[in-house]
Amino acid sequence: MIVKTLSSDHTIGWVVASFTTLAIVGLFLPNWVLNGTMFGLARGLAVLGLLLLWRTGLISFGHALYFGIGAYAVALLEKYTGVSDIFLRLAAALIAASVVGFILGFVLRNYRGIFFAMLSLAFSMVLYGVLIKSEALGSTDGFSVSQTTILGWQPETKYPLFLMIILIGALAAVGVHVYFRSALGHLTTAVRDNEIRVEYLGYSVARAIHLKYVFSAALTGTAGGLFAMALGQVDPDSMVNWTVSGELVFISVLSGPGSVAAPFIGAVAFEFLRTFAFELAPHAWQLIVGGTLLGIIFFLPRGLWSLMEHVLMRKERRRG
Amino acid sequence: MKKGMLHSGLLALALSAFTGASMVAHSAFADDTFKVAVVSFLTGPAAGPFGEPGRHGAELVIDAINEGTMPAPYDSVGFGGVSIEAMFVDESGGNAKQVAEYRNLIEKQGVDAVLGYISSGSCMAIAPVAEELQTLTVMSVCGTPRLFEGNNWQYTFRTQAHAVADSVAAALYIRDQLGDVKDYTGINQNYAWGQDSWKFFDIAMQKLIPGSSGSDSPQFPKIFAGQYGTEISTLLLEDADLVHSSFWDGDIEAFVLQASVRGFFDKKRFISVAGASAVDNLGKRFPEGTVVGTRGEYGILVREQEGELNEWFINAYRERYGVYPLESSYQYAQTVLALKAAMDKAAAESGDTPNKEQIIAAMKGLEFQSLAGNVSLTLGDGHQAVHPIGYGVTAWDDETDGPKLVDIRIYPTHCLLPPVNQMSEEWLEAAMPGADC
Amino acid sequence: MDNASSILRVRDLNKSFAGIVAAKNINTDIKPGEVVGIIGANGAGKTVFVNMITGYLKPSSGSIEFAGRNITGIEPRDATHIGVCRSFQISQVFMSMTVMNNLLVAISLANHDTRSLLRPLNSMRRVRECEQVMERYKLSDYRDQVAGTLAQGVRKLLDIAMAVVSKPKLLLLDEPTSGVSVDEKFDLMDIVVNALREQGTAVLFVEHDMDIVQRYVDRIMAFYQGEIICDAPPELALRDSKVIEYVLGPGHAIQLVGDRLEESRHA
Amino acid sequence: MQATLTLLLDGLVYASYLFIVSVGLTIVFGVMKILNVAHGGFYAWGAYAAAYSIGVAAQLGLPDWFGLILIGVSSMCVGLIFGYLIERLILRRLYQHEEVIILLATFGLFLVLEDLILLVFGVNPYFAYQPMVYLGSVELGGIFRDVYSLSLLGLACLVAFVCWYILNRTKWGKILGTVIYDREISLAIGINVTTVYVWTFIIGATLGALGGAYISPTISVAPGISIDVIVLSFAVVVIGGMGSIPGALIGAVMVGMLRALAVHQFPELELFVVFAVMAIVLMIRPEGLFAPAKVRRI
Repeated sequence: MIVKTLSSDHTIGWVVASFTTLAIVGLFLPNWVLNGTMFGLARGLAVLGLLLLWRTGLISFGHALYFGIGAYAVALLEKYTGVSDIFLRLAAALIAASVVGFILGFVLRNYRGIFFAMLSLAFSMVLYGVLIKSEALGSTDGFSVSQTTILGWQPETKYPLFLMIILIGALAAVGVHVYFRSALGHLTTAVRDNEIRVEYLGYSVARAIHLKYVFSAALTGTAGGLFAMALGQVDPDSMVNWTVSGELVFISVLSGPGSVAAPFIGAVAFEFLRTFAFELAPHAWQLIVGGTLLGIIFFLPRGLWSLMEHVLMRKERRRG
Repeated sequence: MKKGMLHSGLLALALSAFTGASMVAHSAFADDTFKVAVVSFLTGPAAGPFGEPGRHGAELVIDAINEGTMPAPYDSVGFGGVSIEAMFVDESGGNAKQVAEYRNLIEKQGVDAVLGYISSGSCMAIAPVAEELQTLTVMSVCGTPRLFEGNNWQYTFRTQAHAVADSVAAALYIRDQLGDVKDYTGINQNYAWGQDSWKFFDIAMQKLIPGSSGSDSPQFPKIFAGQYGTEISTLLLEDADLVHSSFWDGDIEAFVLQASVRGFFDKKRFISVAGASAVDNLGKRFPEGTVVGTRGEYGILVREQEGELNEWFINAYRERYGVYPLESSYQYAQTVLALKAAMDKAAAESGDTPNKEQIIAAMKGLEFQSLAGNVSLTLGDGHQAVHPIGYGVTAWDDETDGPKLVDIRIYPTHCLLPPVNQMSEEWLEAAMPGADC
Repeated sequence: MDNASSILRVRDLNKSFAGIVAAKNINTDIKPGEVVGIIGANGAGKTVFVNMITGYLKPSSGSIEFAGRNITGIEPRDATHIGVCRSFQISQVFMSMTVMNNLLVAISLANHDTRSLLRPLNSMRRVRECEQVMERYKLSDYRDQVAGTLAQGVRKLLDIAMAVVSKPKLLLLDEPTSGVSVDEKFDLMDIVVNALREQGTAVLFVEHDMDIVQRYVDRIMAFYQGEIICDAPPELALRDSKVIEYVLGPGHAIQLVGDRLEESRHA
Repeated sequence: MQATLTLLLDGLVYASYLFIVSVGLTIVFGVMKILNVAHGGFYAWGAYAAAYSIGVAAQLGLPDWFGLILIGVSSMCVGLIFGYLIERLILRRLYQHEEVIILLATFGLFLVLEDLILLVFGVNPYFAYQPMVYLGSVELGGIFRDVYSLSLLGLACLVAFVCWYILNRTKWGKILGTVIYDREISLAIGINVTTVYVWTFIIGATLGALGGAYISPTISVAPGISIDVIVLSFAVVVIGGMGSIPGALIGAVMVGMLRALAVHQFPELELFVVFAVMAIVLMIRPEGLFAPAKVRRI
């Protein structure tokens, strides 16, 4: 029954097929594109975490907290135990972020709107304050992260890591998609629309939000871990500062809430937009990025994905 | 499923749409140029005092060598027969961004070597990536000794002595020139450079001036914090007469401005190990009587020093940029000269345009003449430079209506740095055996 | 009244906000399947009473018993679990979702089974159940319309339909016809009351329109300043002097339409 | 005793600075319900405009005290120009959106303002020490204090008093009070809410710019100075209660004193305490310590 539903679902079909395509294309990509794509996809995974909350009407202005926890979990694991295995690294990132998300969830689940945004910001800045001033945690410099090994094997190229990232991205996308389709997932929208009704239908809004918050933290934490592995470096200003949270929110707005694939497309687009903007106009790339953000808010409130929807819809219509 | 495949194509296309265009745009470079990226702070608080002068220093010397207009021994045209095409890259934005940018430089822009880096944080972050990508990377300014201590990099070099040297030189200068110093404290930035600098200075003081004692609570504000009112108060409240600081970039300038209004420099003796740029940038606002050093024979320290290369550099620099070259101008120029020396040597040995391995082999253990003194790469298995370091006291020169350093003392290499194969901290703790200055 | 046969028992219920009394010594019993109207001027304490029963407000003192169990100060969602549901004065539906999805969410939550929540929302079983509800509440025509675009009357129906999919034993309707046009009012109430009587659900509803009240209820509770001033069948209640003075307004002529009442009871 | 006095003064000076920087933020939030990230951009622009004009004045040989006037003038110019343009061209079209979307739009504006600085003023730092040097220093509690920093205390008091006076003693204040209480009602009784919004935003922007302009003589004015300022002022405003001027005052004093205490006693806690207090206050009183009472509609 479940298999049947899954196979009849187009989105899952695309995700699986396009990630397979990407895996093949990845073999022929030059290194810098592979790197950019890895950074983009890892950030996309973090944005997928934000999307989960956004569907409930919550925008976290402090998700760099989990991105940073994931990244630092990988770096600290190596520093203090020497472990560089990809599975252990991922587990560390996932568990660390989930545990923190679970604890903070008890508080944050009671907040909405701007207060949710601000309290998330406060929590992430607490971590930032700790990292910046603590020599044992690398202070402003952070740490280098050595190349990732896979069950004791040290790959020659970045391709295995790339494969891992797209695999995890695909799994997360399918997982989140199935979740959105489930009754529980629809509760997400229901909670955003009307909390009172959800309570009167007999479901705890606080629990629904808490659950989602932990999932979101786990996804973003994993993303941070993958990002650190792809980059080979962690530091507070590029992982935990409020500007990073802002960037993640920016990518979610750029992508739009329409589909689980949108964050990945948006994030990869952002990665290359930034690379080129930075090359062409090193003193004006923030201007380009900020202007894009304003443009999206004004003209494409449902993000880049709405362009995609538009194309798809027209095609359907022509066919039908 | 057919439809699924179709859409997947669309999606993959969207994801790699950016690929095609950019791959066409960046094709291979001609054989007779050697592409070099020069990284320094082009924006942010460190751009004015360090990044821009550094960039100018590199630019000036690269152009002169490409044209063959430099004095001997660098008067041959080009680097081992090839000319260098330089691109200048911004160092600001944090370590993670630097690492990403570095990968871009190698894998996208196809540069052959990367020069520069000012912040110790950048250097520590870049070295492992340089190793991974097997790219010749020559550091110019950064000062943390950890770069080569405990690491065995093959592709990374540093044409510049590290923080141990200027800390020891500072302590030597204090012993020799300031006489009876008992207590001292410090204000340093809260990252590798600031923490190391204070630590080494503290140990060196203990060993060189027995009976002196460092503060229990030196200040470590965040880099680029900008406002130091509270920190200045705490320093003023401490009993110590001497204040050590490894502030550089905009922080030293802000600190000096804020502190001098509060009479800080009348009450305390201040020693700045990396703030020489501020002496020029602040002019009359920089207090006289401050002990200032440059990590090497650079900038204001050697402004009056004779020598063909030095005089050429000062004049050419002033002509082109309208100001005196600063410490970082010398440091970046020095890196370019090291590259020139290594590439010439490699070309002479191979009789042809040298390849990467040959250049690296030639640079290992290289000894070369810099603008105002000699440098040799002896530490870190031939990757880490050593050279003399000097300090002086600031004064105003009415003749030139500019700042100058007086009571200059330059200490020789063997007094400043551990011998090969000894870790800096061990050497310091062992009271610097072999340093007979 | 016989205690054993009443589904809701309210005893000495009081509520005050910062010194202002909103409910005072409320005592009442509701029998299974009974339809009771609550009337009163604005601010008389009707909604406060409803909110206390469904757990939105905690009473200052007194007790509420439902089916023999003390539910004083219960959480709204727990009230829902044991069979006390409500609709709202302003329709509380999921505005951005279709009618179908509104009901599907309500149905998927109705059986309080976590595992079923993980299945796709539009599973066959749920869709079938949903179609039946839409049939009963005459919502089938609006199946794929987004709730935010519905006419007030339809939205009200949806609101009520969502409240009853879990087959509650007691349903509280807070002004079911407010904001609904005059033409639609009776149709709406016909649909709702008929469906509920079929299920045997006891109904407690707040209403301003006396035509509606007298046509559908078995009993009227009239509120004034937080107190019940009259609790009687409609024929008596609407002639009560206190009710006329404090609720209907002096000089308000009431015409009882007995036959309509009969009609709805036997429908 | 000396140490305590120093700590107190350090804390108060920093608190004054924080208050001036964040009071504009809280006013804009109170009236317009906008949490304005671009406030940091106004701060940076104020600093640059002041530093630049003071530099020009010094080159022209104008006396040092003239810089103090330029600080006021340049922050007003920045506030007027950017405040007006941004409200008029951007924010006005967004009022129907959610708070968080407007927050994002101001984040976009912040990025744009940051780079405009680079394009207009270049990357090199500016120094505008003349006003600070002009005012000299004074000995307090055994150590020297620069009069300029102490004057921040006076400026903060002045700003606080003017805000209080306008809100409580003028017709303008009553109008503002009504708009803060309920936008719909104000429209209904004939208040020109559009004008109120424009002026509120201009005043908020001017105060942000004033913060930057006033601090510019003591720092090296360089790109990126506003990144830390904006979160610090968020912390101040959130602690005090968003939209409350007395709240901003209390928040600023709390953060200022805590930071001073940390720097003096536990330097490694400096940044941590500020945000920890922000988080704790939000957890205990989500609306902040002095939030204006809100009506809960059900």
